[in-house]
Amino acid sequence: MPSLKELSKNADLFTGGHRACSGCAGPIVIKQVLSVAGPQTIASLSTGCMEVVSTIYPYTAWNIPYIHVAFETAASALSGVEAAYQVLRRKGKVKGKWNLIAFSGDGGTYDIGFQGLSGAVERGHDFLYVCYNNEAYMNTGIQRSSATPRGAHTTTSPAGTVIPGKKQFHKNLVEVIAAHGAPYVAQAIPSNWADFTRKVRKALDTEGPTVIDILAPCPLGWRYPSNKTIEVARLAVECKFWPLYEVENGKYKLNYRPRKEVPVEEWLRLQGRFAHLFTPENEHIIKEIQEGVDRRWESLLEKCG
Amino acid sequence: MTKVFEIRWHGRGGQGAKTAALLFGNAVMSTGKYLQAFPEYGPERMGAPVQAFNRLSDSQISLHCGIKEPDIVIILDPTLLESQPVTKGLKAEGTIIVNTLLEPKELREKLNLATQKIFTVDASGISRDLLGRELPNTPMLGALTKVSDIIGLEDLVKYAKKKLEKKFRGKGSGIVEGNLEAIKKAYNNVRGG
Amino acid sequence: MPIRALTGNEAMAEAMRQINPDVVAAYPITPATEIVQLFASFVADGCVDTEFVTVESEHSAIAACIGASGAGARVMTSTSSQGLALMHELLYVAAGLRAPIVICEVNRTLSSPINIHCDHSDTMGSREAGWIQIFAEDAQEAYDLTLQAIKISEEVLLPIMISTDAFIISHCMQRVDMLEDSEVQKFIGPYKAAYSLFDKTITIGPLDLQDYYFEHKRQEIEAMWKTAPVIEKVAQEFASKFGRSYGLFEAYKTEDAEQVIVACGSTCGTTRVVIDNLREKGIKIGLLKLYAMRPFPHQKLKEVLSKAKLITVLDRSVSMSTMGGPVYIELRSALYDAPKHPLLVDYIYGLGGRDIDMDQITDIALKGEQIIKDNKVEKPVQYVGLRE
Amino acid sequence: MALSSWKELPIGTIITEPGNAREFKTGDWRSQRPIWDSEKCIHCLFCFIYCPDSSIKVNEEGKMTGIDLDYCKGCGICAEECPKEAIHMEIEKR
Repeated sequence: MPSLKELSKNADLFTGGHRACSGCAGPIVIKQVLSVAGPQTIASLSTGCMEVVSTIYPYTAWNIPYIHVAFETAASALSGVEAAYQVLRRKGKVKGKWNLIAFSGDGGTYDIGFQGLSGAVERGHDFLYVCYNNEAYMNTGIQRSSATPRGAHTTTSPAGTVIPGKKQFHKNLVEVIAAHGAPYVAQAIPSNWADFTRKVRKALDTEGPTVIDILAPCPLGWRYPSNKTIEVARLAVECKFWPLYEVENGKYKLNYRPRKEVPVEEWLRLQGRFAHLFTPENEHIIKEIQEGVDRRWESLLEKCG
Repeated sequence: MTKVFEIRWHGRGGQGAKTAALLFGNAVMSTGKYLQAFPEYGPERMGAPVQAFNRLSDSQISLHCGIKEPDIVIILDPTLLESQPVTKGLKAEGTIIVNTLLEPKELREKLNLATQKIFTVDASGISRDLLGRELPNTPMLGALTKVSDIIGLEDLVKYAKKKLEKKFRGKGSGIVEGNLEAIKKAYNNVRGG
Repeated sequence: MPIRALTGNEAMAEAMRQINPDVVAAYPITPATEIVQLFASFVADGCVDTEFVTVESEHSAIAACIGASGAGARVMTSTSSQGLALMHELLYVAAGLRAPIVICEVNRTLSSPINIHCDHSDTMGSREAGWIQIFAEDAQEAYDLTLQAIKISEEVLLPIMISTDAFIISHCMQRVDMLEDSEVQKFIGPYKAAYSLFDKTITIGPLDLQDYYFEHKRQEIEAMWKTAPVIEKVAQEFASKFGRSYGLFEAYKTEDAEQVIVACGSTCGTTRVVIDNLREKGIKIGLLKLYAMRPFPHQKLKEVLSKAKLITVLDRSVSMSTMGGPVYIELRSALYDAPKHPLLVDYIYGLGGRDIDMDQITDIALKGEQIIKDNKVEKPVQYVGLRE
Repeated sequence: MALSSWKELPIGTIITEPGNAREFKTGDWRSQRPIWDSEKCIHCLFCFIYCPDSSIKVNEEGKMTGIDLDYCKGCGICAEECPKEAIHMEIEKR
């Protein structure tokens, strides 16, 4: 595992001067990835928060080659880059080893870009796909996605008087991608940089498509103070809502086991998007969320053996 | 053959009407002429009545519309005589060639044709004898060659040999020879006028 | 030079093989499927060096093409109809990023109702996406124009689509005079990308707001302005080397024509035969075959067409403006400031693959003679081959 | 950056100066300012790895040397995550 001192050497690959919200986890994710990947890296972004804030013409926060095509194309466009890489390397027109990394939000990953990602993983392109998952379409103003958790208020799953926030549990991306037979899939959290950077290293060292889904708290959409980003992230792991695990060639491994029992309620309480659940008529939803979290945790433990 | 010569093939999906049209067109082109060969396209599958077409000429062909008044109609499957309007648009001085056991005279009555030339050949029988399977499309090429005067038998056989050898590469020379024999036999056995 | 009997699809696939692009990302669709299949077999047999990406949709096909182009590769794909429609969003992206991608397109109508046959709705529907659009009449032209497309596109840095008519050309086998592989390579030359992710640390595809978007769009418009002479230049080079003439359009017997029929694609061939027949009867009629729909060669068309008394347009698609078909509308606009205004009439024909034959075209031409006599167009937009 | 004519811009909307977002100072978004106490700092670099705005200055020896206020948006994550309370936030006085 590289030390933070080593990681700090690549600090300028994603520069300041980008226009993400104060306290946004997205740039933290990008920085942690690039600190491991280094300068011989090409980034493919889908339309979304990180694309919008980092490349407002004529400025770019990227100190590595970068391409953005459209919302649903982080993986498909990178498939093309990878194909070009293979053929141009064969022809001696491209030298050295390059890391190819897609960055996309949960909208571009779980939803609109899902087909492109599925296709790219099935074809076996050699790249790393990082989903900075802020659990809603934050770029367009906090609309629900299939990554939005049960009970959360978003502008398209509002906490109304009849329907109290999102009805469905969130999709489990890691399971879906693992089912493709991808050689390496993992779930990560920016608060555990050591675990995340190790996963990035492992993914980059793995031949073929690798996917890391990293929870990226959003102060605006989750409604918590901007200084709490890392704390909110940490608690998502502690309460087992967001377990840290990896699936390597079909083999599951739990990377972190919380030391004490933390009810999911504690994590929900930190975030304004769940505030409406803390009323007598909606308390049952918190219970259901806890049951859902427990169920998924038990199932994960079983898979991890 | 100075004008554009038009042929319509009738068969059932899987009988090789399209393959025959392509092969015939190619063989004609190998003698320095121009061709078009195209199938009729629809959602039809194996067994459905299908059509394929040829346009042939000494000079470049720029017509791209469908063929409505063919010079020659070729029927690969006699059962189509009842179910399909096989003589539709056939020119008054045109020719029809049918894979059948019927005599040309019987066929003239059956199809109610007055002026057209009618030829018959037992292509199914020939292919069963020589290929052990019912593949009427290659013998019909022989009949067409005899009747149409577009290409000589030697040129046709020469091209067909080249094409079939490529197609059946590694499957022994028997099948190629069988096909070529079928072409020649149909050439010699086609009757009518 | 090798002479082959090829369908339109085979001719395009052969052109792709000889071009030997770095990357092809494609998804099969009727009636362009064979192009993809044949190319796959070239890859499987080691006839090309291409990295072939078997994407899961046309949207991903064009996305991968854009990615590969951004990474410095020479890129081609093929599609038709719904496939082109699915690409629609990214056609604009490719043009805006100035990615010289070539699409071998087969003109098929768009759903609904679903239909696999020819008309020009798909290609015409993409006419404002910033792509150069060239219509081929037959397999020979599809082959020749695909080779020219590479040069045109790479010089002006705009993507290009070469199209043939579904089934009528895509599946019609005809004689095609091919070039030797080495001649093709010599003609197209080696590829040098204008920019590449592997060459320099660049950002491709940033957010471009009110302060710059307009300027970048203006650059794209300028590139399209510069395309017409490049199409002609490449055509001249092709003609001088290989003897077959192309360009923005072909003017056939238009010099003294009182009536000029304007069309694109396979119908031009049938129309040419009709014109020969009518000329024998002393009727002064000509054909203008439009190769380039984008850029629309309005300046040159004005010169050639304003001498005629009547322009008869055959449109194989419609514009929902209710003003006729796209070729007619644009031509009418092009002639607005011409020194002399010919009469104009539009015939919408062949939607969903309905055949148009010599009799129908002859009828249109003879009606045109009457229009010239009356010096009056009663109904400017009409339908041919439609049950009223 | 002066606004250029369309004739002068690189084609295809390409940005050819990597990392030039540095020219765009986001420091004036800040309503709170982090104050770093070098005495308390143990150079664990947690502030560095958690800073969203590349505002933690680290030298070649891997030592924290201060905060780049040109870009710091004042989110306060550094102060929150510092294990030694070596950073605290103060209301920005302008």
